[in-house]
Amino acid sequence: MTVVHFTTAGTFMLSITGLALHRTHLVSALLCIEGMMLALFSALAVSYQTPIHTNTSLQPIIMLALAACGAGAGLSLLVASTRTHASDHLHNLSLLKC
Amino acid sequence: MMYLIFLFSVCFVLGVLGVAANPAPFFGAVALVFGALGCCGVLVGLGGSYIGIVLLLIYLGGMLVVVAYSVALAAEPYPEAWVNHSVLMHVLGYVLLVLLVGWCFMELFVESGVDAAGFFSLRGDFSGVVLLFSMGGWLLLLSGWGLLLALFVVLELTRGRARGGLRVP
Amino acid sequence: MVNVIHFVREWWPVTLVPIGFMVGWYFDRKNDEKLTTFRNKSKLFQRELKPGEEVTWR
Amino acid sequence: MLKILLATAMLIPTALLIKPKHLFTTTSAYAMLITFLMLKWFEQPLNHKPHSTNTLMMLDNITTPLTTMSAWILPLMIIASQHHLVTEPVNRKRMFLATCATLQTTLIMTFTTTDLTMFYIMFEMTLVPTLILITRWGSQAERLNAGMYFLFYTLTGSLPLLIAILHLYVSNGHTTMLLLAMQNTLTPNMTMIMWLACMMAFMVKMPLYGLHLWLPKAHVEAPIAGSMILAAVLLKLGGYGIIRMIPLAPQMTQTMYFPFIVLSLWGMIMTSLICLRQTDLKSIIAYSSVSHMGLVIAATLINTPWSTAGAMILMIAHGLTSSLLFCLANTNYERTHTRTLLLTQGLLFILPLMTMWWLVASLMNMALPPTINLLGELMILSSLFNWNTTTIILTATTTLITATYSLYIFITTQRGTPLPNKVLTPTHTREHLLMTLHLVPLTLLITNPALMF
Amino acid sequence: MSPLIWSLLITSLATSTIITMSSHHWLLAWVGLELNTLSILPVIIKSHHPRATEAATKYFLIQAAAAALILLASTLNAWQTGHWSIMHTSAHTTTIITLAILLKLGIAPMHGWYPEVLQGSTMNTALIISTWQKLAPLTLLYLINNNPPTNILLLMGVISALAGGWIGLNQTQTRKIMAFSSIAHMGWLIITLNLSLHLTTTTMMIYMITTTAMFMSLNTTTTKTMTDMGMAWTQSPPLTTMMMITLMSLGGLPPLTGFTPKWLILNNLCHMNLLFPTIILAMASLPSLFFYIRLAYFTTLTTPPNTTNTHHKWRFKPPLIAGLTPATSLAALLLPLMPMMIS
Amino acid sequence: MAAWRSLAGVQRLLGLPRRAARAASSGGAASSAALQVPPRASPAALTPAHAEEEDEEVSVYVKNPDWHGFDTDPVVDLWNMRLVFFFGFSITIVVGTAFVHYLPERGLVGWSRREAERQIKYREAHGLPLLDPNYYDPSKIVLPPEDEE
Repeated sequence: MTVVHFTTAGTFMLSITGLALHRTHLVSALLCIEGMMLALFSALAVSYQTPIHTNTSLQPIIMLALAACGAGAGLSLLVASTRTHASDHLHNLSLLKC
Repeated sequence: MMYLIFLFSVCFVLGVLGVAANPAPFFGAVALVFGALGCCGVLVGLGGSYIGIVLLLIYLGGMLVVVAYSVALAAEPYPEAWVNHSVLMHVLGYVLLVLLVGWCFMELFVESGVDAAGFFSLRGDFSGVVLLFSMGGWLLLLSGWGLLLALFVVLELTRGRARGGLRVP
Repeated sequence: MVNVIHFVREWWPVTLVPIGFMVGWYFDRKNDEKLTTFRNKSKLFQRELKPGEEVTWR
Repeated sequence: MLKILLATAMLIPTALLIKPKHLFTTTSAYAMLITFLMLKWFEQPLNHKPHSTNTLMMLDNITTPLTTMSAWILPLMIIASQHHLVTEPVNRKRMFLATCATLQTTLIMTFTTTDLTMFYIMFEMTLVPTLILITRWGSQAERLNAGMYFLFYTLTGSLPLLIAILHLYVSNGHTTMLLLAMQNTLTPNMTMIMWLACMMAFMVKMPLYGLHLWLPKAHVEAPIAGSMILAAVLLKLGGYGIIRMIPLAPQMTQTMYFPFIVLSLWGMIMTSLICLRQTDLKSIIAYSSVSHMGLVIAATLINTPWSTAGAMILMIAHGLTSSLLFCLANTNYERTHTRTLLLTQGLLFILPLMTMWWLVASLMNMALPPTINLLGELMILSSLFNWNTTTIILTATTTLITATYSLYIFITTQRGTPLPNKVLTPTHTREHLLMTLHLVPLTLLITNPALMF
Repeated sequence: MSPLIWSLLITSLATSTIITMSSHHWLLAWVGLELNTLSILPVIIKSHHPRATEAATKYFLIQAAAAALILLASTLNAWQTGHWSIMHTSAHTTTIITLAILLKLGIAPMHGWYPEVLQGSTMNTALIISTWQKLAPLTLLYLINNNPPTNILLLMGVISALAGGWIGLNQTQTRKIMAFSSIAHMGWLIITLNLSLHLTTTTMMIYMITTTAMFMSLNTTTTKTMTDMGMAWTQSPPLTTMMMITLMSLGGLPPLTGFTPKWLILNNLCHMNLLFPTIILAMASLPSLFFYIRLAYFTTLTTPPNTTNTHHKWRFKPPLIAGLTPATSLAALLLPLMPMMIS
Repeated sequence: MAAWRSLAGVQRLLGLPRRAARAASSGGAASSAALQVPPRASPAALTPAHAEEEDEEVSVYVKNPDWHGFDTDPVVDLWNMRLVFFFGFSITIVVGTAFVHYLPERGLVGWSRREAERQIKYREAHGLPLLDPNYYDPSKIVLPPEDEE
């Protein structure tokens, strides 16, 4: 466990806890997911910096591409739900509660 | 250099912590950019300057524009910053959590040194894109497919001629 | 001719139960034959085979 | 074996495909013919106990009478339901007959199978058509509740049975009843829990007193066909199951049966007393079923030759008698549209011939001397007496109360003054035929009770 | 939605699952999962109704978080073991990945999103979510099965079977009922991961068959609530009869198809001498059966002239889906073919 | 008295004379007694309440005084009754009882008696004990060796 490992895993855990615990804005949730992606990116990017893993060096690029896709989809969902629910507050998303 | 990397790591963690503490989205976006900067710094410090700049470009240049636009959609009259009461509690809690976990693993840090990877780093970060274009043809296709799909998905999701509309809360 | 067709169309479901009975009979017969094939395997009920008689379960 | 089974199964497409004009005629005639063919099963070549076996099924002295009785109940169900199905569209009639035929097929398979797993599957499979009968063709809104009770009591009781059967399968590699009864290696390993798991399904089905709450509801809410088959055959599944399961664990039974026998004997008195203060005709008959079944439970649990024979006789006798009583109650119900005893007084003056059937049925139910009901009760009573002398107090009291409530049914329905605002239609040939077809086997069996065990 | 985009999405939906299934590299599996999520989103949100938007948002958040968790765990695994192969994961990472996959599948303690998403989407989309979308995560569970966290799987399976039954009891919307039924079935399913993978395949196939039959019937009769169910017979009486039988099959009443997985799973659990989970699982099937039977009451058992409490409503003639007949008959009559399925 | 009045209303609805209706309500005699059906009473005599109330069940008798309770169609009704009687009584009960009664050796009663007498004679003649726990002679049973499959 090096500092870098601690940093990446810790940031991921912080983000996912933030996603799980605090739910006011949908944007905040999406930002938390972005934070998770950021942590994953740094984890992937760090892991290929050692000489044993050079052939995995294209992973962070692919991940970043897909994370961008996900982020785009999330933000468009934000727009869509802002349209239908008039704000992006997560507690507005309660039409389907049991 | 090691201290710089450590400093950047702290910056990274603090940035994400700022996001996770869930302030107003405006500040959250700022914190995310802060974290991305930190992450970029770490990567550069470890020798991956190319990948770091890609990250920074994408997050700062590409995504932040979109995020800022979307955040503007959801802007509040009285945004909560980190100094606000509720958010501050979360910030403190998370800081305590990080410190606690860090303290628990402190011995590990000491044992394995500050950073094992940095000394042996090669400038391998160019090879990622090169590999993607030269050998990972299928992966390139897959990522391209994914991006195209994401385009259509975004178009489909934000469709809606007359339904709803942008309203101020 | 028309009467026959009409008769058949009206009454054919009546034959279903006898058909079921016949099919059941056939299967019962088959099953009995299968089970009695192995009777000579039993030490209690077996009999001496006649000269040149094959065992039944082969 | 398959002859009868496939013929019965073919009743389902027959009922679905035949012209509406011939619907009831054909199905009831074929059902009777199948019963006739089934009488062949009473012949035991070479006196082999499980005879006419195939790889999955067998017949023996316990199976044959019960199966024949259930086959005989099917045409009677059809005849009994003809009146209340008159107003239904043809497709519903077809569905009704198909459901009854399905039930009959599964019942035959349940009674004749040798494999415990298949027995379980078929035991559960009888639930679905019965549930459909109760909830689809019952008349009150409470029938849905009754169906739930019926289904969930039985399922909750029988899921442990499934696990026990699977456990037996795991430890033995097979679940054939005859082989399991021979393998004594199993019995010391059987724990109390296993015994309970094996027996509880049948205790619920019988029903044992305390687990009987589903039964009056189901009987009261079911249509006449459902009541008939429930009382006549489905309760006997419980007795059959106990008789089959006991050889798997004879030693454990000797220590475990006390609470159950006590409960069943006490339950006989309790349910008989409940009968005396019911206001609902079908409910009385249902509770009387519980009472009689208590006797059967006690007899099957002590498991002596006499008691088992007595249980078999009583099951057959009670099957036909209670079915007859339900039919009689239904004839009243179809005329007066009420089951309340107070509102159906004085039928003697309106339907005099029915009074005769009521009298005979009540006498059968209270076990008048020459009937097989008496024979079964006597055999059970004497074997119980042999088991423990003090049981005579309980059983004799029950016999007394049984006689009382049988007469109570008879008197409240037949005597008294008829309520003035009732307009009753005369009885039909169909109804008399129905009663006769119940009574003739009952009387004929007096001459040859050895058929039943 | 333009048919071109629609076909693109559906193709992507199919291919992404296949990518996940056929990959042996964690990143590729993650890419497949992510593409899968992306391509189902417009399908869910197609009507742009507020409920659809909400369902899509919830689905996206959960799936993205779970996929990211899977990727994190695999990265940790790569740090520990030095390779990215799916087949070889260490114990801790397997646990994290399993939990993430269970979140994706909607197993009980993490099931909250599942009924809501199903409720917000159309009937066909709900069918896709509850059948096809389960395949990719399940394949990952298959692949990491050399070192499964047995206790977690068993515990969550039992909890899921219990919770699916109990919470489903007070639902009135058919899609939510189907969601809870799906949760309960998933509980049975992941228990089999400890026992044998063939059994898992059988269970999954039968689950898919019965669920497909049920959703197709519900779709044909446009039955959204239990009250609608009461009037479904006006459209096609045989269909409602088949629905009743399908419901009983879902509940696992013996002669029908749904009994097969129950029987085999209980048998396997007995083999493992896990008597306690066996009993709990067997009993957990009862509450689910209760609401199936209640639905079955509404289908055919209370049709007029019996007492009903439903209102007539105007409907068009139902388009009969071609797959409906085989699906319902398979959902009813597969039990005798069981020896062929498990061998 | 109200009862009689309502009953009389139904009789008018039935189209039966008073005596015939009473006979009809007493069961089997109904069919013969109700044969002489007079033409239906004029509808004016009916109270509408009664007409709605008991319409369905009663009208069968109006159409078919010979009703056996099986079906509303007279032909089907008759044939249903005949077939059910034939299969129920003639086949199942009569032939079935005869069949069961003449079942050969049910329970092997006769055989066991004959066998017992024969055994006793044989044993007395040979001076053997009358009861022997072994039915077969144990030495005559050759069991297969253990290792055979």
